[in-house]
Amino acid sequence: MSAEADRPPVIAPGYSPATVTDKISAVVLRKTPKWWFVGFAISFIALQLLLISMVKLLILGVGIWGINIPVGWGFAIVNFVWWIGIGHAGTLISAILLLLRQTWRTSINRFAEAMTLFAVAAAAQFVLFHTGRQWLAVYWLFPYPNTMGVWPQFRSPLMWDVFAVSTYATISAIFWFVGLFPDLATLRDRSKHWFGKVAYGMLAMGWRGSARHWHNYEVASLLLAGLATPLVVSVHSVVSFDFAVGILPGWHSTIFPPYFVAGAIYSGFAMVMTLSIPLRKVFGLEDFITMRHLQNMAKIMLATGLIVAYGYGIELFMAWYSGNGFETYMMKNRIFGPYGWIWFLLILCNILTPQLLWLRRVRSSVLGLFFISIIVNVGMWLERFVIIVTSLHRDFLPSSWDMFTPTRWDWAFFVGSLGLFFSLMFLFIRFLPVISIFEMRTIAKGDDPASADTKDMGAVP
Amino acid sequence: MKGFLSRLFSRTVKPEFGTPGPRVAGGEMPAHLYGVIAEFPNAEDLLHAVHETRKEGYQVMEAYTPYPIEELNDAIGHGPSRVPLLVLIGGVAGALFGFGLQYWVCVIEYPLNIGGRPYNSWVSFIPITFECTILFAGIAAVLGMLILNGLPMPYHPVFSVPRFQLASRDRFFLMILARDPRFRAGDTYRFMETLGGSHVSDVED
Amino acid sequence: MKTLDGPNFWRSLEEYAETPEFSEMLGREFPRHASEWDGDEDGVSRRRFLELSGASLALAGLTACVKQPREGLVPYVKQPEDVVPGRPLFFATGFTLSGYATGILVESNTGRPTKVEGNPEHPASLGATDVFAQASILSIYDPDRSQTITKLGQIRTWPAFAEELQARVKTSRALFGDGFRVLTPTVTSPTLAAKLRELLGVLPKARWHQWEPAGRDAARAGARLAFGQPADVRYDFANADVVVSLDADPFTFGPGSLAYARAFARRRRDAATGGAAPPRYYAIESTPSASSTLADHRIPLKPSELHAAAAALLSAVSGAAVSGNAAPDARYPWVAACAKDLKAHAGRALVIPGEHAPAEVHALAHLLNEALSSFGVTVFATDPVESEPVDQLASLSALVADMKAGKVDTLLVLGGNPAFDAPSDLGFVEALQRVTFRARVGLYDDETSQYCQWHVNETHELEAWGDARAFDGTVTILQPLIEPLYGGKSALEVLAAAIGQPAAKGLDLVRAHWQKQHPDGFDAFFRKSLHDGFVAGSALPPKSLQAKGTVPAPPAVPRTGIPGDLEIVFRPDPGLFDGRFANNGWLQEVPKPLTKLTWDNAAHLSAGTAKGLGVKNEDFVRLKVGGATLDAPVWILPSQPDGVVTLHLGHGRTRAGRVGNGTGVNAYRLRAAAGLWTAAASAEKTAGRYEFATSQQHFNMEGRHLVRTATFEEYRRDPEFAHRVEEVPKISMYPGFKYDQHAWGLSVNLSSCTGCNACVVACQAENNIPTVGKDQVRRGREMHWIRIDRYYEGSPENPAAHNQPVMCMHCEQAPCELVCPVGATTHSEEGINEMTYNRCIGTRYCSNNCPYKVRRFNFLDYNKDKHLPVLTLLANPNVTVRQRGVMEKCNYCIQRVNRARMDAEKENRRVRDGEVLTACQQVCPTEALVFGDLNDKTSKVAKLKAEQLDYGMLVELNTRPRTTYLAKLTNPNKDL
Amino acid sequence: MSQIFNRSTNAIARISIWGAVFILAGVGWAASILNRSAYNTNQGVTVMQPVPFGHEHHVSGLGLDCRYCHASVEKSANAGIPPTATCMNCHKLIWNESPMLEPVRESFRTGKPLNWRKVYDLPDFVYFDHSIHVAKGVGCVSCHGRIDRMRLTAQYPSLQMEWCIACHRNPEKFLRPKDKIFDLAWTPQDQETLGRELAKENHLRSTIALTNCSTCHR
Repeated sequence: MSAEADRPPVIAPGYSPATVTDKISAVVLRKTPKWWFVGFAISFIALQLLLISMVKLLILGVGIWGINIPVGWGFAIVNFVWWIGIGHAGTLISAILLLLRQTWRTSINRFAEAMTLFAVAAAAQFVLFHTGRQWLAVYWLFPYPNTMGVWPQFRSPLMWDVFAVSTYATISAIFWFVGLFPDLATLRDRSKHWFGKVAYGMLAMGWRGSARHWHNYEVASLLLAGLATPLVVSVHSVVSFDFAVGILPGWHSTIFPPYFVAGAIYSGFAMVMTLSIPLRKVFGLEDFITMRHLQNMAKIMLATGLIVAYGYGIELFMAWYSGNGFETYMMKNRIFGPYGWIWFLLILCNILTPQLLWLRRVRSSVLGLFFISIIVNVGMWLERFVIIVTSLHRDFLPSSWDMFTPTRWDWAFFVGSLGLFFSLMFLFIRFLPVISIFEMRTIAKGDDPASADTKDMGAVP
Repeated sequence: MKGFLSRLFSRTVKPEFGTPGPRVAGGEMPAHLYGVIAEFPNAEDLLHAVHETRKEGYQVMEAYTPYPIEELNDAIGHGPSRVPLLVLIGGVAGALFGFGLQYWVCVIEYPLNIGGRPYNSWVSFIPITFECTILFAGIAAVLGMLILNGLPMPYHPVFSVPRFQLASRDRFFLMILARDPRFRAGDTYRFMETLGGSHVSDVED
Repeated sequence: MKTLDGPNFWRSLEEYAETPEFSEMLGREFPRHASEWDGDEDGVSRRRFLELSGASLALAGLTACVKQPREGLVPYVKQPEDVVPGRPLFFATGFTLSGYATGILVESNTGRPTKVEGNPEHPASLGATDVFAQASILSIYDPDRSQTITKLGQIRTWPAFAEELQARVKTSRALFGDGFRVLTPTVTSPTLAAKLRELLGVLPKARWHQWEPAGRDAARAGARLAFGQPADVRYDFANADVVVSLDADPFTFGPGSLAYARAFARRRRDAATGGAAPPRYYAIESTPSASSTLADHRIPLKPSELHAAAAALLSAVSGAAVSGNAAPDARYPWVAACAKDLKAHAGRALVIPGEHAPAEVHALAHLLNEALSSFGVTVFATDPVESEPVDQLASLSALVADMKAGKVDTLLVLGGNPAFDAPSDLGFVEALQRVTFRARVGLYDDETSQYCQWHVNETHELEAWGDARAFDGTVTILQPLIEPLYGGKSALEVLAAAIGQPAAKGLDLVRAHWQKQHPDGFDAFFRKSLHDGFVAGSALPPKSLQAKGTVPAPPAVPRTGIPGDLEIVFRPDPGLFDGRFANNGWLQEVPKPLTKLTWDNAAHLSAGTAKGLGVKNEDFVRLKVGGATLDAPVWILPSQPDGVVTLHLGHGRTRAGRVGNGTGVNAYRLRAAAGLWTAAASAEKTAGRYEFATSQQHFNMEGRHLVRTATFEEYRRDPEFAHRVEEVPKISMYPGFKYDQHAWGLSVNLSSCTGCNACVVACQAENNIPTVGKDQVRRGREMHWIRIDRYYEGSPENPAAHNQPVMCMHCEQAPCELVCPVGATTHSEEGINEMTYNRCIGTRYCSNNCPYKVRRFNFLDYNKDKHLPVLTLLANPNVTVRQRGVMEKCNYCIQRVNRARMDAEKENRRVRDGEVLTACQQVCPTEALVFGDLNDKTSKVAKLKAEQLDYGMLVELNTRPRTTYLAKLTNPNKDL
Repeated sequence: MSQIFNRSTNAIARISIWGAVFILAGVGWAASILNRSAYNTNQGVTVMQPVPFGHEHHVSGLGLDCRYCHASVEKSANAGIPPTATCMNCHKLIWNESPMLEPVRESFRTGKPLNWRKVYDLPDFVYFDHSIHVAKGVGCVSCHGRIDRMRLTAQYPSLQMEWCIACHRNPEKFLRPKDKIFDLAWTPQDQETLGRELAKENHLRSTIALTNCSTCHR
């Protein structure tokens, strides 16, 4: 308990269900602040860039990107994997931490889940747009009885992707919406404006918080959490199969599923950190998203970061141990080849920098955490670039080796997907409670500050 | 099906499924009375009140709380939730659908030699089977929760109670429904006042 | 693959040692930037983009639902008996290059010529063709061909021209034709020659000049020197045990090359299967030739040393005192061994002088052959094949001189393009302008036409009647495949007009000529000749000539006097030849042998020379020859002799057309009369960098066992050598499929492949493969279904080179098929890896997962040009034209397989061996590719795959490829 | 707190949710119907031709053999549209005044071909070969229906891939003796056994082979 004592609380003292409720719902119900418009405008412009790029792509074809033979996949797939990975933190926090009864999750799970949804959206559009004939891919990728009498090819990891990603999107959406029910009811009851009442009222579907409501609700969310946990693991495993099932040196590796999942959680938490730090500032939610949360997340990042490091290590080891000439060359090329500098950058961002998190001083510096989280995001993007591009650009036959050079349209799509993500994010923080109100009530229950911290605050796994 | 339709178009608001059906209520009870409600400051008082009420022999009641309280469901005498059953059914259906689809397509409907792999490459079929299982089960969970909770139900008599909006803030409510066989308009009202709750009021239907 | 300690293969000096240059080169590739937004290389400018952007989204959605308009259906009015709609017809005709004919069969689909095949009966083809013949089909439909007769740019009619021409003839008749000149390229056509002589009969004082930029003056002069009379020689490699080439490129250049390559390759094949002793080939050359990739010894020499070396060889062989000293020349240590070898095989030896080697070297070669008593066995002398064998340089110089002197008032230029390719110091263009009446007959309104008042658009060879001789004199009668697309007249018809028969049709002229030769039974004769594709028995009989005379003095080698000067070597471009094919996209994009450059020529230097000049790949050098200078980008070429710079002719056209204008640099600017093929030059580094588009970026084989080689000795000692390098997994998790019907497979013989690219272009023609342009090649998006990988082995100064054709391997456990989400690529029950274009959504996953990287993707709409109606005519109706966003690859010419199978099934029999020829196999001069049914144990391919030389590439990946290779065997001289 | 919604909204809410499900299902169903409708496939749609040629009259009426006009049906992928000359063989003599046939006579005079409109218009990436189908014992009627009863020619099947592979999967349902190929009226007693025998004797390829992509697509 002594260790417990000097840890910051998950919620600042002096909060009761009433005050919690008012404070969080106020965020939504008060009139829109100036900075929101600025932020939204910027994201929205980036979103327009995405739309323009899509139009250009549909007119001319994927040739506007830097891809070629042998590098058939470039930024599009890099971004796809990156976004999907980021999504994972949301489900993880809301599902796994729920099962582990980590109460500190309550103040971050809501927007983490939202983040998941929007990240999956940003990722999903790449799945469609990276294909050569999007207008056919959009329906040929789904199995339905058609006049051609032909079906998808279920042995392809890309097909698994389609199922995994769409399942993931659906379940996350459901999970998120279910989580919102009671809060929508709260907003319905709080909002002064008739429109607010009606809008939130409809979404709340007449939630009353009766004993039976709560009971079924709890059971359902617990089951959903139970389902989402293996799902979240499976999704990035399937994404990793896109590579692991391939025969390319640098792709064909059994370590991929675990190390992709770890990487996903790693980047996911980094993104949650990146988002929550400014969020708590501008909304003055430091009392709810406390240093405790940031530190716990930092510890998770450190843990998953080490797993990722282990993954890199194993790759290196296997390249040497297998004695397979192709593997060995691939590794040599990855480190000392023309893209070597990216690999070193990756190690710097993903392995070295996060080691700072061992230091309590760094862990308790908001600014420090913020920058590290951003560096990790960059690092994880680089990791996908290294895996995809450097493996492809020099494979078995030297005669077909070539370089990949991104074009401005590659960048446009990347920036655009950021725009899509943040536009949705801004809409979300404006119109929905960024923190789960009813769950906050449970930990703010009892008026005396002491009781706020009495419940098991859970040690970080 | 008929039951479903009647529910669909019923003018009068029934409580959630699973609660005992209407009984022959006392004649002197006004038809438009839905129940009597009382407000409590915290969970402990509410729980105590529920126990009292049950002792008194009331069965058809509802408690409203700002956050879930585990003990409450048993205290109030609702059975265990049927959501898990639905989820199981959904999951099994999903698994069968997922594998069935792939097997049918690859072995029966249009067998093709794909990279020398056998038609029934069941190993490759596992991921999609798994995803389908999760998908169906998840959807079952949510729909089940909604249906069992009788949602959507934007209109409910209890919403007319002025202070009820506090139920989503920090106040706790207990309502005895008029359908309860023990329900007697006047008596029940008075009984409620004895429970230590405040703001006891009739709930008009 | 356990160990990778294979021979040290590499493909360019940058990587030989991973020098800073190399990393720098890769660094260069990095900032490469696309410019779709501005610039038009993807066909959409900023404005157009904005126009389209609105519609596009809707479009994307609707593509699937748009109802196609109902197609029309147009029958004949009176159907020719031999035409069966839906079945192609084949017509025998000829393809001529600098006068000499190759017999070809042209496939015609309902009147559209769509594909050229070799004529198996024809001595110069034997069923094969070269790149140029393959690509000629594209030139017919070239929308840039001149389409009308013009005078000073104004459109005129044929009668108008005919009248004016006849008027010229009438007036000059008064002067017995004085001042009336005709300029033609090399002529072997009997009919055309007869017509010219007829004209000269009418105008006694008129003169007929000839100019062929890649002409054979040296050969003619050499023959005169050796035999004292004009003669041509042809070779028989079937009898040659030792071959020494003196700067020759016998297998990929010159009129007889196809036949020579076939014979040589057969000898090697037989030797490999335990037949006669393998032939040995010494390539002594001033610049690496494609043929030398087959050489057992490559000996780089400066062109100026060629004579001395040849002389030394002669003295070593015959003991004759050469230029004073009989002692073996210390500069050429290899001579002794080589001579010993030659003498040992006297009577079975062969010495070939290069077409571009000086006359004296030709003479020496003849003397050597005489000394080795090769005549009548491996070498045959005949009368000249050309109708009028003249020294063309002299002929052209005379013409220019007369034009300068104002002695010429009428000049008829029949074909050729002298304004572009005449020696730069003659001043042809200036002289030309002093002629009063200048008429040009040509396919294109090109550099020459621009200086002539009259331009008459010429018919393409496949549109006109004519005749020509092959390298052995065999006459082929050329028949048209199609009515002239753009009207036009043949040179023959123009000449006829000149002598008063403006209405004469090519057919009548040709018939008339041959009627004279074969008065009796003419119709039968003519029909047979047309049907066979050649006039039976028209080959020139060998003459017994004595090569005598003393060893000629070495030719004077002019020196610049500048210390450290270079010798420059000119060669016809492997793609554009002398520039005539500049507007042919296929030939522009086909990667040149050895260098793999596309769309460009370069100044080729040896590593040493480059270092001396301080230049790297893609730097510019300023070359000076006499007064002329030219800035050319550098490409370093292994086994290029030090101090020699090689330039390919034919690039740098200014009026070639939309495709050919401004590619590469114009080497003719440096080419003076004194130095047609070699000259002294000086070079210095100049500012600027150039960007080449090579079809292969990285050139180092990294010690992987992709090409496997051994000498015949090693092979005899260890026949299994090709299988000692990797472990082939014998087991599989899966039962696998039985292929009990047909099992198609392909065998590629690395001992025979010269890398001549004929297969690449043949495949392009057969399978409607688009060209993508230089920019797209630079981005690594070339579309060829076959590529010819080239690797070097050994020392960087003078390595051995290997060619390896790579196309889809049709793996039985194909990695590509497994990963396609929509099943667009699947396996047929005959084991063909099918690519179903209309199902493909373009994820490119299959390509990523293909270890051989043989798949090609339509990144953009590369078939835009197919929207030009004229180019739609070119398309093979049996192959789908691929849409943007679709993957494609070699499919073993499935259209041919299906056709053959159906024909067989209609007759209730199995497909016979050799009934299906893939396009690449059919065109291959050296029979390096053999396709067939592996289940038919008697088939050629089955036998080849049973050999110990047969190995599969990357089989350790357990892909079980259907395309396998026969390891390369060489036969080096132990004494060297 | 007061009611936000009227009592009736409960019903509305439920109806709209369940309604949505049914509407989605309905849309999907409608789409599949539309996709297979004549509007999309032109099945049974009569195409107006420059000359109102009637198969009924020429085949049933005059008893012309299919091959008289479609001469290359046994030799080539294309059955062959008759050249104008073929029409004129008869129509020089009969109906040689009929204004209906003026386009034919004009074509014959001017040498300008008749411009018929395609009735069976397969996509360009489908490579159908008449000769092999005829050789294997697939009768005209299987794809062209009772064309001898069509006044004006219409497309008999849907020509959608599902229709093609239906036959490629079990051809024996459609095979007929060589001499009955062009006999549109003929119907077999026992297609089952007959089909199996013919399949054997005509060396039909396996179902797998017949449903390989490259059988029709290249």
